[in-house]
Amino acid sequence: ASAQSKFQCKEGETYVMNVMVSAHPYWVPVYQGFKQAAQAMGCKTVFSGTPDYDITKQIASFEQDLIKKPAGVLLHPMQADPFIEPINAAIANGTTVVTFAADSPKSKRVSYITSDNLAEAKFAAEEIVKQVGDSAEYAVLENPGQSNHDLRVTALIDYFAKNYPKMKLVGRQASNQDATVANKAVASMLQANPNLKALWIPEAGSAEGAVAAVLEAKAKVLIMHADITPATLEQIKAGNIHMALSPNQGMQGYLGFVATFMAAHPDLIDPFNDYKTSGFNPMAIPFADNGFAVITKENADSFDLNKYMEGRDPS
Amino acid sequence: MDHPVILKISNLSKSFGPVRALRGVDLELRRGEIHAIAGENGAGKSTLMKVIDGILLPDGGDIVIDGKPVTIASPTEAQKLGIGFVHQEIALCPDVSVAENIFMGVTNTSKALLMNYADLRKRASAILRQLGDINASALVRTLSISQQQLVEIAKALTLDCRILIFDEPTAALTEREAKILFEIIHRLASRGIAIIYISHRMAEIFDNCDRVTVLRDGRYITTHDIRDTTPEQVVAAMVGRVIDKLYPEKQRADERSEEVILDVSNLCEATRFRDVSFQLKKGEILGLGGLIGAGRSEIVKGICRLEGEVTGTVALHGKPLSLAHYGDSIDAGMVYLSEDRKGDGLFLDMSIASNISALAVERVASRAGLINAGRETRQAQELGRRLALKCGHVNDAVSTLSGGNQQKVAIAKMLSVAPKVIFLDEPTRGVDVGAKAEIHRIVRDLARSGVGVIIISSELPELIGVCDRVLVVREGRITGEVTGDDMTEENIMYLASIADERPRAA
Amino acid sequence: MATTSNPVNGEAGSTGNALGRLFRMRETGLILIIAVLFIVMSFASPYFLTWDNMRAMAMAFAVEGIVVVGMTILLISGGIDLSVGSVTALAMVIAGWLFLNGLDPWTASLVAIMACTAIGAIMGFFVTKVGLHHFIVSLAVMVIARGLCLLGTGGRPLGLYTLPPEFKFIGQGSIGPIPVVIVIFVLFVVVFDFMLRRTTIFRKVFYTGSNEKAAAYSGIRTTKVIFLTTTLCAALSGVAGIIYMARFGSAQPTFGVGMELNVIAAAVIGGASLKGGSGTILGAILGTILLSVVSSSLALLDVSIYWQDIIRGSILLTAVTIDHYLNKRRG
Amino acid sequence: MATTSNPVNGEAGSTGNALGRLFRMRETGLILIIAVLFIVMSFASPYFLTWDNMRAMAMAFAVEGIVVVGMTILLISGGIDLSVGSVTALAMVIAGWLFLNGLDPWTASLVAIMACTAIGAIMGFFVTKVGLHHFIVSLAVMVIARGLCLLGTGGRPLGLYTLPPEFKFIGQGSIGPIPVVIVIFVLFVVVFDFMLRRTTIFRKVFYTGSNEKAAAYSGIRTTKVIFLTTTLCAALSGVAGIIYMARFGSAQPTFGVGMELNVIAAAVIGGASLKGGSGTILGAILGTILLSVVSSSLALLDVSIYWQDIIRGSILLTAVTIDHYLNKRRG
Ligand SMILES: Nc1ncnc2c1ncn2[C@@H]1O[C@H](COP(=O)(O)OP(=O)(O)OP(=O)(O)O)[C@@H](O)[C@H]1O
Ligand SMILES: Nc1ncnc2c1ncn2[C@@H]1O[C@H](COP(=O)(O)OP(=O)(O)OP(=O)(O)O)[C@@H](O)[C@H]1O
Ligand SMILES: [Mg+2]
Ligand SMILES: [Mg+2]
Repeated sequence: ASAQSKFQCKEGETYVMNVMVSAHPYWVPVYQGFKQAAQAMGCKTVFSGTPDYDITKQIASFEQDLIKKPAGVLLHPMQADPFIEPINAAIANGTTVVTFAADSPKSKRVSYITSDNLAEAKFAAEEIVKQVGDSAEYAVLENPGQSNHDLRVTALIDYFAKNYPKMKLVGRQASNQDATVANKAVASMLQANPNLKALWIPEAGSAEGAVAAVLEAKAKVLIMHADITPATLEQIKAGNIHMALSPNQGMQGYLGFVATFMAAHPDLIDPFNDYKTSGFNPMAIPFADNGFAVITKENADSFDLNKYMEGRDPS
Repeated sequence: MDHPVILKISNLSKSFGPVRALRGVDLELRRGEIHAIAGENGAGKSTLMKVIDGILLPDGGDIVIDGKPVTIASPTEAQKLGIGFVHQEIALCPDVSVAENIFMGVTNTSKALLMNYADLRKRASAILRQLGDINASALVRTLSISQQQLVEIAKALTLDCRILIFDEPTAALTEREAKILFEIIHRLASRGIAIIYISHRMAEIFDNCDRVTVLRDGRYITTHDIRDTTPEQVVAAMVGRVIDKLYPEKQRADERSEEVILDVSNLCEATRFRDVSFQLKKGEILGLGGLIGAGRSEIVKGICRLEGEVTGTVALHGKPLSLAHYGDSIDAGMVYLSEDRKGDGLFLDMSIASNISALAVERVASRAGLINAGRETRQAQELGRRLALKCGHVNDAVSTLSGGNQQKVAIAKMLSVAPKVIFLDEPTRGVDVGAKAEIHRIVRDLARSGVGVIIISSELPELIGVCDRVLVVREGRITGEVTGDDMTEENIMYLASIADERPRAA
Repeated sequence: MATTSNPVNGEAGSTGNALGRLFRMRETGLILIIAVLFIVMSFASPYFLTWDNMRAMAMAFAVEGIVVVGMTILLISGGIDLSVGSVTALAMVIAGWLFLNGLDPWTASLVAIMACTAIGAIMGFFVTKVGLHHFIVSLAVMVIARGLCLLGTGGRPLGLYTLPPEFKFIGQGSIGPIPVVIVIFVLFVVVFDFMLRRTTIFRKVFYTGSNEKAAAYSGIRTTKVIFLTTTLCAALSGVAGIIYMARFGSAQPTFGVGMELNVIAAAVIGGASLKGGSGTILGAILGTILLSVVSSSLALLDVSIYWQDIIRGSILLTAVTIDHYLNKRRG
Repeated sequence: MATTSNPVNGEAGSTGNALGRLFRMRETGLILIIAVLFIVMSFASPYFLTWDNMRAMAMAFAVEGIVVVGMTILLISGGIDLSVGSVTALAMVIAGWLFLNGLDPWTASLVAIMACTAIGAIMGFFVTKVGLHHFIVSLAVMVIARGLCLLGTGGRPLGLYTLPPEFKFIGQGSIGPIPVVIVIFVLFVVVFDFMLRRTTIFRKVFYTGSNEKAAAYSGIRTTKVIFLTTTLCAALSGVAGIIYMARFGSAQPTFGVGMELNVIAAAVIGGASLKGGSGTILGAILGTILLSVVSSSLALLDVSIYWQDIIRGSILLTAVTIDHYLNKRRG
């Protein structure tokens, strides 16, 4: 064993990635990154979670993962506080937990990997000003209750209020990631605000409906959104959507795996601190930013998820 | 000798929108009497009873019980006042056992926290034993309509009441059950309970009741001691004219034909009947008699493929039929009038007109399949007139009609298709004397015009009065046949109930 | 002398003039409520009564309206279908997948609609032959169809930007000033409303839903009727899916989640009974319009999203209460 | 004659012995199906029949089970409630908000449950006094309650980490090896199952649901019964919300979206009729267990998520079909 790298799994050492709404395409490239890192290190992976938007079910699936005693779990906790006890129990029983894209800060999870929603919002705000000037009307869609989406929206509004006070927020509608709802909401917004210049949408599903509404109304509105789907990608190529900001999902998964592996192998480090007496995990990374990509007409071809997944195993 | 008055109603009125169901009705009920209420369909009898039971609130008038004026706002209050009610329309909970149905009212007012099922079943069985053969644990859903009627009666008998209302309780019963019921009623009356008895069967009224009150068009007409009046007088008071002939003339000898319309042979069904064979001749009206549950309805439904897996042959006008479904039977010209008009005869929430056309909507439609509303309305009006249907407008819902008028709608539906053979299962259930005579006349006309008519009736006088020949069914088999002067109640009852199946000596 | 009460007469109904008849119609209450809403809104927002806004509002309910047609007919026959959202999505996914794999979009759409029809037939089979309840069968199918959507796409929306313009025309084109989607919608509504009111076949749907046993005792093959209405509803969901696909230029496996409640609500507001036997297409469409106009208006007025649901629910409750009183007779 | 008596409705055919009675019970089919599922699963996964897995599975349905109890009673009385998910969330939000504003958690919870009860009473009012249908009233309330949740929290979950341990004990503690949540759940089930089978008050619920008119003729105040079952269902949703809050240590405004379908499905699988008049708590809970065990099993077996829905739906359909044949008589 001495010849082998210590960054290797033992026979059967398994890592789980647990998410909610598990069929959502967002997880697909994340899990690819997770798997790529795992394969490089000879580890087994499992994709788990619940297909539903239901915290009870996610906790049940998380607890069922633990029964199989995996080395670690990379977890996207649907809500922060409900996961405190389950995460702490997991760690007490020898399964380490790292969170990604959503956190449970009061739990003992070892690390948290995410993209910086504030940075995304700031970038989007600057880009909007660059395109439509600093005294235009803009509107947002949102999904109340989903923290990362909330953050992307509120941060942008706050940023404008502080730095570009002449930017005027004229519409704020909930679309709940539903293309039809977004379509209806934007259609009405456009009627009420003929001078609307820009639209910021915190995810891609709503953007699909929004762009259809803008085209149907033959309006000239700058659309920016976060995340990416094949449909919005094509709208970017066609110039109907100006730009999308997509978290580096691959890095999120890759980094997530590495952080989980490290957290499961704290013996690999002997740092200069009090971990031995205080008992915390010396491999902890309080916060790691996986960065985001800016998708425009020019680079759109590299963001086709269907093309990317050709020949890859989704599970 | 007159007993004290227990209930006195004066000048009572009640309207349903434009329909004035009761207009100034008076009624006086004495302790221990059996008081009949007579009146045509839609005269307001059931409405009056519903007012007494607190189901409907009157628009005006006074109700006095034991000398004290009262307002009865709900069935619960009626119960508290000692009023029990056997409804014309069977109202039972199908998903609940017979025993629980019987004691529903008792359970409702009971102070006990827990149900005592064993006790309920025991007490229910005791009551049911008087009435007939019904399992107290069975779900009501599994009972036949006549059994359900008995459960309704049993239900009223459990109440500790001083006034007991029977709204056409015998409409779904055979003579035998009716006789048992009357024994019970007399017993109750002798204990001082006042009984209100509604029926369209004059014989019952005159055999059992003490007084009779007649209503017509929501108005009070008269009250008589039974001893001082005759059925003819009562009927005349009801309809405002004299009905001379209750039954139409029977088939004359010269009308007899050997032409067979319907030939049924060796019809069998797994559990309900076997070896049923008979012929229906042109021009005759054939009756099927028997006790409750004998299987008459089943046989007839089997013939036109409404229920069950039947074997055997059915030939219409000499041509054997191969029917897969009741729809085929209708197409072939055989139609069945159900004994359960509410359950499987009518679409209560739909209009009278669309009920009448339901058997063959195509008849009121263009060749392209488009319904012609005018034709549908006209058809309903014509048939309604023929049957003396009393209704507001043929586009009103059937649920707004009185019981007897609903029955007329069901019959109109049968007539709408101009059938070749018509099976009438309890055709005049709940129909008033005048309309009944009218229906009998129509049936006879149908037979004369070559339509095959088979009537099932639990009312023996009707069977005898209308039919030319009666087949008696017992336990799923035809046990005998009576014609001509042999058609007596005694003979039919004998065939319907004898233990052994010796053929009757002619 | 025999009877002083109204004789049987049919003339009374047809004596009234057209206006009188309108007032007796079940749908009048809803029309009034929607009219009031329109008047209020046109004072509240200068943009409300513009052609563009009307068009946008109509576009918002047109495609779902086709599903509402199918659901209303199914409800009248006594059934219900929770799977409409999933089946709509499945139609998109099947057609999209076939198109991306080289089939021409028209054939692909036809196959997709046929597949949805087959799903409806399977549901019909379980309801009529096996004897299960519509609710539970369509719930299972809702889950299965959603699973098929995920399986067919790997959970990822299919981008169908390359759909030919003739095909996109269905969802995005206009005939004169009127969007094709709305033309199709109106066509479906008019045809089915007429058929439901006038044809013998659809009359049997009412009989079956009103009293299944009595319908059987009238020689109607009720199981066949229910089988057909179940199938029709799924087929119309399929049609809606194809139109959505043409409109959005993509196939979304998660499309239409929760659509069933909206669609059923529209039909019920419009007078359809969950017990079967009553309902009209016109009423159901008015229900759809009511729900949609309320949502659009809240968005147009930019009401805070935290208040929108509260206001929307309250208006819904108020509207059905008022409508109920206007139709008091039908208790 | 005609003794196909079914002891569903309390009136247990106590003539037979205990075993015979078990075989005639409505629930036997479901028990058998669940047993088969357990056997298959314990071969398929070594982890299935472990204490930890049983505990995790039970925790997944226990609290929802309390809502199922309320829904079943409401269904028996002939009603339905689509708002249970929103009302559950609202209970969390109200109690959480009051707690964060200084009220002690017990009082806060009581107020929240009372608020939910009041919402139930309002629904009951609209149904019994105004005469609207349960479906549409509860749909409107579902939307309004969700709106109130958003308004009360600004759309963000309330962190209630500071809830005192005695309170959290309800949701997170154990009595011996058994979680308190499960103890509470079993208590509710046993008590309500007994009451529904045996008490005179709850028998009136069956009578009302089976034939409202017949019940009214027997002097039962059916509107009162329906009012009470409507209120009870909302109150139990409130109780569930409080337990969830104690369990999760947070109040989530978006909690319970779509819960209604799950809950109704469980009751229907367990034999409750959407037409009213029949159903048992035991059956409904078995329905919940069935749905939950299937979901949990798929997760445990690491079945591909793209297949999970398909398998889940198919098992559901198969299970109800088998159960139906085992109970053939009830058509
Ligand atoms: N709910 C109702 N709505 C409208 N009209 C009604 C309603 N109930 C009864 N009526 C009308 O009131 C009148 C009296 O009806 P009722 O049922 O009292 O007659 P009845 O004397 O009992 O007749 P039958 O012998 O046929 O039972 C009829 O014209 C009937 O159509
Ligand atoms: N739905 C059913 N399920 C089980 N048994 C039934 C059902 N319907 C009828 N039966 C039984 O079939 C037998 C014959 O029924 P039915 O009552 O129709 O006979 P009938 O001769 O027409 O008598 P009735 O005078 O009651 O019409 C009875 O034993 C009855 O209990
Ligand atoms: Mg009457
Ligand atoms: Mg019979």
